[in-house]
Amino acid sequence: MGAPLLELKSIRKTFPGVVALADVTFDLKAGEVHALVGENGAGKSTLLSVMNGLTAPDSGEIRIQGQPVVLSGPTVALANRLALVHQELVLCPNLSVAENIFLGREPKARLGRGNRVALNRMAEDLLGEIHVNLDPARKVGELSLNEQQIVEICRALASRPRVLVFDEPTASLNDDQVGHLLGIIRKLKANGLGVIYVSHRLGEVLDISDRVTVLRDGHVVGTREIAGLHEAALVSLMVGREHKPGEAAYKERQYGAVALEVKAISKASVFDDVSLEVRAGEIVGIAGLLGCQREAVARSIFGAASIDRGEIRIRGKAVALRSPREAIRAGIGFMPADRKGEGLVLPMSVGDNLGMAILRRLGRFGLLKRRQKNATANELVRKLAIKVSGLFQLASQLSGGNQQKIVIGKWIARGGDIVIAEDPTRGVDVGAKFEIWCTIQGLADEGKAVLLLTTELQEMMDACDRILVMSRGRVTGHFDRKDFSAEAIAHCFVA
Amino acid sequence: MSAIQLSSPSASRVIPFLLDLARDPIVWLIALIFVVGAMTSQYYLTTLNLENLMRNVAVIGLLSLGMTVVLLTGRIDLSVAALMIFSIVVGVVVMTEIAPLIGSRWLVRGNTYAGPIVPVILIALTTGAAIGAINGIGVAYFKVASFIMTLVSLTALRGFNYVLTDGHPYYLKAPLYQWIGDSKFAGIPVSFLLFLLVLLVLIGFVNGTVRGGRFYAIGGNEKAALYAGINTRRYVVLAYVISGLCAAIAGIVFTARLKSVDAPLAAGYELTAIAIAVIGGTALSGGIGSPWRTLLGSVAFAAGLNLLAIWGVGTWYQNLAIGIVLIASVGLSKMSRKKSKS
Amino acid sequence: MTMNTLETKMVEPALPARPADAWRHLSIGAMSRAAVLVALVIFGQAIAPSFLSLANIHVILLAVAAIGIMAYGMTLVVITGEIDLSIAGAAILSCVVGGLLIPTGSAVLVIGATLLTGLVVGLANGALVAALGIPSLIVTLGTLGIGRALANIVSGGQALYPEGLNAYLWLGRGQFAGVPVPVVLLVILGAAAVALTRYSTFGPALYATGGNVRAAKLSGINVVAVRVTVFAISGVCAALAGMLESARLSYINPAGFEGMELSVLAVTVLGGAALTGGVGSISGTLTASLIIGIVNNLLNQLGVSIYLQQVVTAVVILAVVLPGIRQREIAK
Amino acid sequence: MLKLSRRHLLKTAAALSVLAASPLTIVPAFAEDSVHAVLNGLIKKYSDEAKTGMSNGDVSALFERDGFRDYLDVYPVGDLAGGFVWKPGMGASFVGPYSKLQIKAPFTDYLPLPEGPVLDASKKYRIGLVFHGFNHPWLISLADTAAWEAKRHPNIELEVIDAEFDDNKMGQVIDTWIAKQYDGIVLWPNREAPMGPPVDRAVAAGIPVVSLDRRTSSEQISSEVLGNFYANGLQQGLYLKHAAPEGNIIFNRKDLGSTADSIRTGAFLEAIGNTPGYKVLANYHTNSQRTQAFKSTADALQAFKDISVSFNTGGEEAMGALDAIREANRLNSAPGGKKIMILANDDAREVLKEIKAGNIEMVSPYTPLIGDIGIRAVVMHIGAKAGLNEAPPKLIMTPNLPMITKEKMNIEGIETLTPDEWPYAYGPEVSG
Repeated sequence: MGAPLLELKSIRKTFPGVVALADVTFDLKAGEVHALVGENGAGKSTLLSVMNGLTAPDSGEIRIQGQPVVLSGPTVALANRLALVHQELVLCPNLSVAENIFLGREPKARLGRGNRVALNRMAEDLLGEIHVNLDPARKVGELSLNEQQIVEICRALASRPRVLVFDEPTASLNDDQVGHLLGIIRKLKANGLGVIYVSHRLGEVLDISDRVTVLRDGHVVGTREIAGLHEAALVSLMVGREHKPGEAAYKERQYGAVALEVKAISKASVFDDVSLEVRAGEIVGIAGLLGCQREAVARSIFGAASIDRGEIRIRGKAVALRSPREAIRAGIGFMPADRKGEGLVLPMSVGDNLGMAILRRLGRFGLLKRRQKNATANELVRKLAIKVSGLFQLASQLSGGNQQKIVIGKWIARGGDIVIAEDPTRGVDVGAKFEIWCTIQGLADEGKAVLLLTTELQEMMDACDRILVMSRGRVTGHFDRKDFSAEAIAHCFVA
Repeated sequence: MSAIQLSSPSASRVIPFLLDLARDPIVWLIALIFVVGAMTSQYYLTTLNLENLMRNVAVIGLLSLGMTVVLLTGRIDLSVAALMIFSIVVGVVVMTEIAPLIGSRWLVRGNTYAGPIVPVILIALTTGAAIGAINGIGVAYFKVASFIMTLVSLTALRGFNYVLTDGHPYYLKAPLYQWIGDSKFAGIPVSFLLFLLVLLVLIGFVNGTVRGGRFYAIGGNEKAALYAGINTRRYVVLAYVISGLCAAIAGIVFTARLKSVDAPLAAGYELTAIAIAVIGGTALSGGIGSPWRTLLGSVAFAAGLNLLAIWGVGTWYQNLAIGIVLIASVGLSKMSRKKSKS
Repeated sequence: MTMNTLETKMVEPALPARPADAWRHLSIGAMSRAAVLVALVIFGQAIAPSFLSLANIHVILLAVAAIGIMAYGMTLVVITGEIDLSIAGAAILSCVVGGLLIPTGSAVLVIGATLLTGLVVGLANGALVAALGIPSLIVTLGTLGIGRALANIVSGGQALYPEGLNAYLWLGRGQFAGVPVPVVLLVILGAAAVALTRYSTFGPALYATGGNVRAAKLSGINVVAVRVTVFAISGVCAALAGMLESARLSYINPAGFEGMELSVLAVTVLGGAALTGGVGSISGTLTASLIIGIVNNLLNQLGVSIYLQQVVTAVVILAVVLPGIRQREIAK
Repeated sequence: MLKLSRRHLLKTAAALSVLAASPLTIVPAFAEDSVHAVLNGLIKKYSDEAKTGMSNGDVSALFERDGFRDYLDVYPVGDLAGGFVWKPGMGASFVGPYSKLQIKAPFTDYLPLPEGPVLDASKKYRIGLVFHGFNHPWLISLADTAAWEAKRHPNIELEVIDAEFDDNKMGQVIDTWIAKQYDGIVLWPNREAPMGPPVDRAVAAGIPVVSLDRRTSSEQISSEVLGNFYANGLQQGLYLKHAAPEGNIIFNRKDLGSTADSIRTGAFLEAIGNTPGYKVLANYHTNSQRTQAFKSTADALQAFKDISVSFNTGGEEAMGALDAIREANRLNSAPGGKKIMILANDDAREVLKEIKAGNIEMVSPYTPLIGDIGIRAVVMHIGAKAGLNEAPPKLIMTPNLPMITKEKMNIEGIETLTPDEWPYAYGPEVSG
């Protein structure tokens, strides 16, 4: 066996005031999946940028098949057959699937003319290779999130890479799709590709990887063979301390009266006849595969989308919620899964973001009560252990976990008694994950009614008092905590 | 990859294209204008009036074409109108400065330019491309917001136009210039043919080639284009160079018709160019639109105004109509898109 | 303690609401603006001894009063991520509509009608942008033309003279405690705008709408109301600024304020407002209008031609805007 | 280099224009004492003096820098058509169809055309008037007089279009009229250069074209009605010389390169060029905008403490300058506590009011009330084409008008008029 496909030697990168990477060494062999894990801020993103040519290291060496290279940009990385599947979807919504997949390396006819027919056929072939049936001529803007993710993966594959980097590829996929993706990765691996797999989902990491490298604070903590490695051991490597399982946050509670009652709501061709109720002090999860429309149900409850039929009752009173503002006034809070897109105003300060849902309360004759606003924000920062240097810090400068805490804090400040949480731990590192679960349990402990949507079934089973299962817009199952069973719930996914 | 054959018979694409065309409201609008024009005025469909119409389309169409390419990348170019005059001014001033060096005098009888016109045209085109490149470099490499960068160019170029000419007009009376401005070829004004030529080249490039398609990618999601290994900055500069070139060609057509160039000409035409591109369906947010649709937009715009002019409608009411049509056309397309989505 | 009752007491140690070394956190844009302003003042005093005289300061402030007031409105609009190209149309239509009431002899009616028309134009812009979702560039480009056309149509193109309407003329020519009224209004409205953006509950809603409209909506902020409000304010600011200019000259010109929208926009972006929304400040805008005012004053005092002044203004804008760009790059 | 070419222009100018020298020698005796002739004589006198040299270095430098000589030499100065003699008081009164204002037009007897059908009474004559600025008082009055004249003749159908200071648009309007086969076109061109080609096209299509006030670059044009600019600037200079032998002047000028600026300012400089006492303090182009003139004057008042004269190329500028001086409380801040002298052009009612009030020293009338001449001229051309009458001259000079001052004066043989003696003012009434 010759030189590794990719070698990083003593990579160092500092940003003003921060050492992002300190002496990082990493290698990848052909036909292996090498996972890269670490808490947010551990340096994974910087390392990926270095590999992708977006960031130039201060020192260190990169070798590809033994040859030193300078990756001065994404183009150079691609030329060295190193491709990256981005965490966030970086696609052109106005272009077709095929055009997106082959963007930058389209087949050319004479005089540089485009060749749409060839392009579509090539895209079809590539989609076929990973057993996906998707019309290559469709506009990406019309696709679902999951389908877009597949386009993103195909785009990386289209460059016929030797090294393929997956950055949190499953963040928005459900278990079924994750299984599919891992299957694709296994296939690629069998074809002799080297795969770098970055994920917070340690189960997947243990499942798919051959080796794992753990980063902490810009240092490599260790590189281990996966065989014989357990999740707990991996977590302690990452956080440098023992980790309590997600379940630890849960404790038995007394339920109060029904806070939120949804009676047979329907929306044409989206969901049909959905009923549920959440009592005070109860966490109710809605489980389901992507496309089960539970997000649409949550949005309708929050007034962000309309319903055609049915009734929503809050604390026993029927309400017609036509906008989020009315829902908020009725006491509902909503934590969207897409933190950056829907949860936060990134160019605004931590303090302003925390106060966003209580502006009316913070005003006297329209003037802002600054002391009170700061006091509230301070209390929340302390309570939720948000790591910030001051309330003036911009939300965009925080890590994912801390950003999520702000999204939660915003609704704690509001103090409504019904909370809808959509994927509250998406893309959040292990340490913060635990804190976030504790906070959510704390909300229920205080007597709030919590409606939880998360893509990871295990997390949901750890956190919820009850779970509803939805499939294709209908409720297909109903489980109390004592009856939780992954098999039984999964069975309802396809019912 | 090499085994793939080019197997797109043109016929198979023509029919859906025509069907699309028939569904396009702007096509119906143009048809309506012509029908109403023909019915209400005996002069509307005369050769002379149609020639006028084509000449009007040529200038505003050329400006809007350049604007369209820039808008496709999700940016804007406010400098087009100032640049269109500036490029010609530079052409003439440079040539008159060169003249004494080679012992001739090309500025006669006041400010009539009597020197060779081809170099003026070439310098104008170069100037247009160069200023476009400066705009593009400012936007792409120095990351100045395009609105600001081109607003600065607009202001500076307008100032330079006066500084360079001292406020004097230059007369441009070369036969070639006259030919461009006034002559016809096969019954069609040369200026309009020039516009059609630019249009065809741009359709071929933007909609036909892989490189041209990248304007759409950049406008759709610039990061995606960047991550796909496309040198987006170079394409942004290219878009501005195209816009600058279109402005210079528009300047040639414009001043060939007036046979002179004057510092304050074409004030405010940048906003007209934006309006036309938008009426043609180009999205300000980038990634949507095409040179072909800008042709429709400019024909609709010019034909509508021409009809009002034939009717003798006062300018104020014309302006009122432009404003309302602009808002309504975008509003209606927005609503229809919403409807088709839901 | 439940989390619901947090708002009552301050818990130590509190995190700073503002950084201790605030100046370090000033944007490079703000610093370069301040630097350019200081340099201009020093340079001005060096070349023109009367530069810092009270009279000349009045002249500079009077010259920027109208553009500054319009720029306040524009800044609010730009912070929400929109643009208002209609200000010149709004200003002229408002002044003309107000001017039609001159024969009543009631300054209150004239002023009221002027401001009301500005409000109506602003509300129309806001409704079309916020409710129908048409891009503001298009809407306001349209209303710019419509405003100008209507101003001509209702006035028949005739200039109007608010002679004898002393309260009206006072707005442009009067003094308040020795300070010209337009300058007083510039300061008062500036203070009001600062209060609105920084000390009112509308401020965070404003920045949130521009920074991330979906997040703002899902946090219960009425983004439609925010947008309509800023356009309405911009319309009223335009009407008021137009009225100040008309009153100073005692002359309402239906062809006036040509190209004003681009000058005001230039001041606004020079003041640091980003057209992408969510960023911008009234203080920046005010500084920027002072920079432009001083540059023009100095160039006029030096006898530089108006045409070169345009070039110089363009260069100044780039000189102030460029350094700020680098900073944003690094922050990314 | 540009200088050189302007010199060349000077030599070839004769073909284009009626130079002062030739017509004056053949002036009929009865016209000698008319205002028109007196002013033409003065124009020649000062022009000749200036050509031999200017002793005032400041004035000479400005004159040279902006190349006034080239413009002045091609601007026509000459006799009125048909030996017409204009006297104050002549003309007709009516209400302007556009402005709805009471108007007294001074030149309705010039190239007269009796009321009633013109030419072939059985035919309808379609005439187009295109100009800029339906929202500019001066220009509305121009349209008023044209429309009044057209209305006097039932078989004339007049279409009036505002091209809104867009030369390209004006060209398009003319092209549209060519397509619509109009019988005649009258235009007020904003700038000379761009309007030549459309006019040539119309003339080539057999349509007579008459320009008003400003010129086009067309040599084929049927007639040009113009001629008053020279007397304007000259009288501003003569008044200044008469009022004070020395002074520090600031200039508010129109667009660089515009006829109004080059001729008025140039003639003013010719008139004062050989008086050593005048100093040029500052020189602004204020784009014919009152606001701009206001700003530049306000700034100039700060830069210079010893301003004694404010020269304004137009009335708008003069009003802006006056407002700025008044606002700065500097009306009497000229050296020695004297009043700052404001010299103006354009006899708008608001300017006359300020003359009466003593705030503006003098104004040279520049009347927009010449649209009627244009209509009559174009009708005569249409008739000439059909062989019904003789064509009017190509150059139709408008009568030089005497300046207006608060008190009656006699300056170098020019009888000035007081505002009350001037019924021809244009623009809205301004209450006192």
